[in-house]
Amino acid sequence: MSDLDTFRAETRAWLEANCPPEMREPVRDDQDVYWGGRKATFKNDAQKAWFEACRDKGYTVPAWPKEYGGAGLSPAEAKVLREEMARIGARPPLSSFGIWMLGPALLHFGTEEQKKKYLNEIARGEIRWCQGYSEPGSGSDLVSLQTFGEDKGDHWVVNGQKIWTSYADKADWIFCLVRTDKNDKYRGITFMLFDMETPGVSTKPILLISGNSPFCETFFDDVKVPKDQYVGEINRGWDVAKYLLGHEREMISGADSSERGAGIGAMLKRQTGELDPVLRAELAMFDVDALAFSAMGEKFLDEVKVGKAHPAQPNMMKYAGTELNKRRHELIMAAGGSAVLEWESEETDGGKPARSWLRTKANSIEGGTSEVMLNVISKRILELPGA
Amino acid sequence: MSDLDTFRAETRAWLEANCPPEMREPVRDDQDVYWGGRKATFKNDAQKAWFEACRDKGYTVPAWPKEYGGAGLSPAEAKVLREEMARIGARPPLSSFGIWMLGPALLHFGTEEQKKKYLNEIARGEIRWCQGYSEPGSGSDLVSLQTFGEDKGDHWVVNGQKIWTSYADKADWIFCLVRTDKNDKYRGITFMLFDMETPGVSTKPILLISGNSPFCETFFDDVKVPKDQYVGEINRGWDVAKYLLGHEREMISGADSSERGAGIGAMLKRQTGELDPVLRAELAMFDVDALAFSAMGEKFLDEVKVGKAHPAQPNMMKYAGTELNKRRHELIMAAGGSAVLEWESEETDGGKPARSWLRTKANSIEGGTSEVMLNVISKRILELPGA
Amino acid sequence: MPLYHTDDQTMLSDTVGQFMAEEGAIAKQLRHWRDRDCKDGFGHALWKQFAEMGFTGILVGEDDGGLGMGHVEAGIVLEEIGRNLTPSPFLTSAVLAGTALQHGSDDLRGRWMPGLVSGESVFAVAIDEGAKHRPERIRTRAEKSGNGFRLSGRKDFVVYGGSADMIVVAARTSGADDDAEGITLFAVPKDVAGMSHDAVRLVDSSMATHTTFDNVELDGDAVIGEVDGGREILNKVLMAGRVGAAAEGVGVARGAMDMTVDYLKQRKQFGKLIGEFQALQHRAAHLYSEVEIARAVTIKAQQLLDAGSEKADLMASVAKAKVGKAAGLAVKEGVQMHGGIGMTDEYDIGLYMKRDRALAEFMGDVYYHAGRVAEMSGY
Amino acid sequence: MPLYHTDDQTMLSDTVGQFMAEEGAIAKQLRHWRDRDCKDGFGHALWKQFAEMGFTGILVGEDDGGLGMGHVEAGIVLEEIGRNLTPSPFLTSAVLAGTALQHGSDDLRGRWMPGLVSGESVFAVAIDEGAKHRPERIRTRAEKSGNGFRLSGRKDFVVYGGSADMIVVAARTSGADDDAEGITLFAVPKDVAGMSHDAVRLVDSSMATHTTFDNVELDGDAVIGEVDGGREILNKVLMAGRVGAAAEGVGVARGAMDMTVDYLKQRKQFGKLIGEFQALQHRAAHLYSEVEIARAVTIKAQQLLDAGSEKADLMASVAKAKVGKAAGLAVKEGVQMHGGIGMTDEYDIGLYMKRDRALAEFMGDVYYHAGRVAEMSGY
Repeated sequence: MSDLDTFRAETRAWLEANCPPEMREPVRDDQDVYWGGRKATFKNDAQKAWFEACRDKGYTVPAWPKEYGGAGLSPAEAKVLREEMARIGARPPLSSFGIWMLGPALLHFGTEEQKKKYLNEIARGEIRWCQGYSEPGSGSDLVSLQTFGEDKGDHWVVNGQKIWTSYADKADWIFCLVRTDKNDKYRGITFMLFDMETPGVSTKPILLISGNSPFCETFFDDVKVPKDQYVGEINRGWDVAKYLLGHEREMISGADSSERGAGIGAMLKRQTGELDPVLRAELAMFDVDALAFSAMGEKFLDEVKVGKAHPAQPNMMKYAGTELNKRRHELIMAAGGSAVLEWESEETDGGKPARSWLRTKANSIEGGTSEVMLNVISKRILELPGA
Repeated sequence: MSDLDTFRAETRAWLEANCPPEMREPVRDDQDVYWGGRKATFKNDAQKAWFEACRDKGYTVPAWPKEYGGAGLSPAEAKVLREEMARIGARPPLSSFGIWMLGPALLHFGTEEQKKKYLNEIARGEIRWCQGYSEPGSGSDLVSLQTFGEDKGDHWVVNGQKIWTSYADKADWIFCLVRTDKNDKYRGITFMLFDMETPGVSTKPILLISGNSPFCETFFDDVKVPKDQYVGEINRGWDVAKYLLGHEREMISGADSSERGAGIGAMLKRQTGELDPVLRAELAMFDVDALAFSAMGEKFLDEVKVGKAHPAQPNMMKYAGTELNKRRHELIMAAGGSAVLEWESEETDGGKPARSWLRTKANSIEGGTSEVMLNVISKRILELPGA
Repeated sequence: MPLYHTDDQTMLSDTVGQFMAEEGAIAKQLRHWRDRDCKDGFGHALWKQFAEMGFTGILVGEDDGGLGMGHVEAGIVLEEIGRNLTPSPFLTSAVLAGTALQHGSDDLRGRWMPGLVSGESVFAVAIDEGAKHRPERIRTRAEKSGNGFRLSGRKDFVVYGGSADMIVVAARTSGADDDAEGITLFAVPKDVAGMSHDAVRLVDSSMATHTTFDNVELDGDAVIGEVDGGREILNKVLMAGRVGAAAEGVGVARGAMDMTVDYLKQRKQFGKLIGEFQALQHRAAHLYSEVEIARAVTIKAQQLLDAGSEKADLMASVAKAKVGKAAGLAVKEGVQMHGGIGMTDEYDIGLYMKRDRALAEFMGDVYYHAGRVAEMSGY
Repeated sequence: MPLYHTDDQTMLSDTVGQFMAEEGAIAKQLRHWRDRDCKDGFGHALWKQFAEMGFTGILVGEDDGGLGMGHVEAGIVLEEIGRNLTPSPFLTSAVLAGTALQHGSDDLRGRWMPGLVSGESVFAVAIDEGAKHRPERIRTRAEKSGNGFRLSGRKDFVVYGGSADMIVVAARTSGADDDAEGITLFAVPKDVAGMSHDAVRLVDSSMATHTTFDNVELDGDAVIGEVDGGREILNKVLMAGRVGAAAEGVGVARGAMDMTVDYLKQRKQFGKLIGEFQALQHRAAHLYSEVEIARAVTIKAQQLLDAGSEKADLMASVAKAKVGKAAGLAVKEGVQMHGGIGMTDEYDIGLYMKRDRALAEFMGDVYYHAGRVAEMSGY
């Protein structure tokens, strides 16, 4: 038996012993997953037990080194763990932007001290993080951000406003892009970290056209940030941000390409009975695109695994996937007719189809607009000249 | 009886007496219409008789003043004549770029002497003109033209190359944009007129992807042009060109919007029997666009008549009409299947459907590309900033 | 008739435009009633103002106290309603039910028209059964009962049904579900026993009902036109509704487009106004072209309808389908070009998207009407 | 299996790519034979070179002298054929007829496979009847006659039928026109009495025939597989043909796209490279995305076919349809972005448009396959 086989057997036994049956049910909403943080509560005992077992084993962040709260698994072992968890339908023991975003940035850019402190806090679910990138005046043009940190010797005084800070109202700390040099657009941004309880920080949730959302506006009014709370170098925060953006797009583009790649004609026929013949044709044309995209998703992930994918390919995946998903929901609305127009009725579970449809409109905006994706494809893949 | 009623009655009688029955048959190809010029021959006696009757009456260019070879009709009278000719299906007695393009330019910019000479020659079908605008290096960016006329005191020496000069191989004279000042892009072009038999002028027909075409490449090799053969002012030929381009787009956009606005689903069903259900749906979606565009064409012409149309609206008509026409022919090819792929067979009349399909691809290029049309709409109608 | 507005129509358009921009503005009407969770989904006071302006009776004959104008004029009102997203029962009452009532007896018109003209009454129409518009199939049945009828069945997507003083109901008085003939239209007052509403708020904040008729007893004089002869009237109601919804859709499209083009001239990114980016310019120009075409065919359909042309039916479907495409494009491009801010409830562009969705569905969507165009064309 | 080429496949792709760019280049093959009005529409010498390179027998089993590779490898050859617009009977002979012959008896394979592998023989398939691909309906009939059959009917769009030494003909040996069963495939040699060709040149300069069978007498050993059992083989032939045509289409799309992107980097207008215009950049980037997706699903379909998966049929239709869309877009954008020069016969981009048109039609177009996807999905 190879080491990996042994590992698989052990993992299977460990999961059997430690993953409660309730934690093997599909995730239906946000609360079904533990997000950690100072204010966190467990939805039930099973969630607590599952989280604590994983935390103690280092399985909240299995591939991180042990000294930072992980299990130090090799890529092959991590894959086995993922497979075994998928096999029994185990829920993630802990979700957070700390795991997906700040963690990778710290692992790449952080000092030893930072890694020890922050990564352990993330891994143990003690601190919940949010991300402060976008500002009202800087959407696609992220680097034009205006939130300013004035240098006061041993600390900065930060003033400005962030937008689209997901769960800012629930987070303990923020990682945040702050301008620290007004004379250099790219080399004048610092990647700061600070406590959301610092005086001067306030948040306000954003109501979307689809209804309530995790997004907030976040305001900084003379917020004092100690001079040692940054990642990378001072004025070089853009390097960290770029690294994370690439990471994020790869995740977004890979994540649900399989869901996006499913045909919908058959489902809609079942749901709605008869299909109008012209709509049927539209669905058929959509399904061709959707099934083809699912193959693309598979190919992309296969290529990423072995480093064959063009580094800018995630932009293409994000563009095509999000545009497809918007079209999918347009067709779902068309097939559903007046029934799915309902906004607050029980029959539609509080307007779920309509709210999902509207929510998809953000797909091609958040995480880089379709226009930015097309710019990147034309520049980095097709190598077209000019801006 | 009003004057106009009298005029209608007289016109009807005159047409009855002078338009031979053969000249009331639909025009099937280029040769069915007389194009005039030094090398012209008549296809048959009826064509000759009809042309000469109209020429003598001033009806080759009915709205031009009598002293320039026209009949001096008022707009209302000209409309009556058009209506009466349409009623009996009378062919145009004479076609030429002189009538459509140079004529309007001369009427607007020409000297009295030029009008007398050139307009009469055009009206009488004595001189056939061609147009020298585009060059290989200046397509959409017409004003970047390089053909240069060197000032030699009493004449220019012209060198350069034109492309897309329709019927250059059959024309007697050319009206031509020539750079006469290399230091001023817009105010360094002169609208010249010269004889195609001048030494140094040569032409070469262009083979298109759809087959033979009226287009030529035209070369100027030390062509001497007398210093008095220009329209407007020296170095101000761009004003004349712009005037004519507007005129041309209005013509193109208005001309066959009714043909372009016809549905094709019913015709293709008759021609091909069964329709594939998905193709049927595509045809239905096309017919919606086509029938809607026919209303737009009607509205546009109605508005042009009373000066209500936005001056840049012809660009929108050209854009929408040509894109629609390309789609029309894609669908005709799809419905026709392998039968219409035939390129030289008798069954397809020498590949007519395929050649027409390919020919439509030029619709959105010639007379201003779709891209240029969209630029103009965004700038002049939507008033969007920048280039 | 030339395909542009006459001087009188242009004047009407200016008047309506100014009125609607002031009184029917988004903040004053749509957001106001929405944020108060108004169960009507519109303001009765505005409906009264519509009456004062003469809008309510715009299609009503002069003998019945209306202005006796045509669908071009009604379309002018609807385009401004669309542009301002003004919630009102104009389309259901003045256009749809009003068209049906025109075919009613003197008594019936005498009973209902004054309320419509004065803005006292609100009407609805109950045609759809099921989630998609398929008026070829009518299952709701009205059986003869004494001098009158007994009505049973269920209707869906009855817009403003819960607020209506009277609902025009298309029911089957003979024949099978899919028969063309055997349809009768009834003017059903709100207080009849056996009629019940399940009211729902729709995505655009308008209100609609699922309305159930459980042995509803109706007098014979509730019949609009002839018994079993309702299909022809229904077709006229449908044409009026389709052309009307198209006109409102044109307004939605133009409103969304104008707002978006304005935004392109204000928003800066990468040191430029985003309207300077050629990719957005071309998309905006294409959108302009689509909206212009949709507007042209809508006016064409209005004129044909007013002229009683037999081409009106075809062109009504072309207009509804084309507007469905163009307005759909306008709101999608609108939200996308606004970027993140366009996703927030605070900005109006999302409201255009919501209204477009409901309007696209009302009286048949683009697929339904494209299919009709094919059928009417013989393929 | 990962959805990218293995090292061996990448090597093959390099070899084929280099060979085709040299020997199969547009000037050397397509234009050469076209301008000479060649009645074959391709060069026999190149076909021999294909044999020397092993391409002709790429799908032929090793027992029959071939390489015994799969559809991924055949697709690699086809993609390079598409990219270079190389006219050859590879698709009809090696892929379509070759797939049919794999199901033939030892005798039949012994008779035809050596010629295919050596490049001595050219094959065609006769499936379509009428202008559109509808293989569900087969009207051509083969009646039992002595020990053999008597074949009568007409086939259309028989690509390279006039040059073929043998044509695989799908005929009905029992049942009604639309029956799934009752089909038999025959290997019909070129010299049989009663077979006549009406040869036509197609838009892409390839040759095809309308082929008429007038009481053609065939031996029993012309049957491929079982009598009445041809539908299953035909389906395999169709799958191979669809996936093969998709692969060639991917090559056409990539060839047209590369040529166009190059042009965007060279052509100047308004003082800029036209590739600097954002509207064109975005369209090019969108095109790239479509072509990448089309290529991915084509490789997926090839792998499923090689694995004998029951999903291969669905994915073959998805691939053919998706490639139809993407390649259609590539050639349209290609011609438009080239501007006037793209309309001239002198430039190659128009040749891509012509080839795409013929290929889109071959083995079913995007509409046919989208419809199949719907049917196979159960709607």
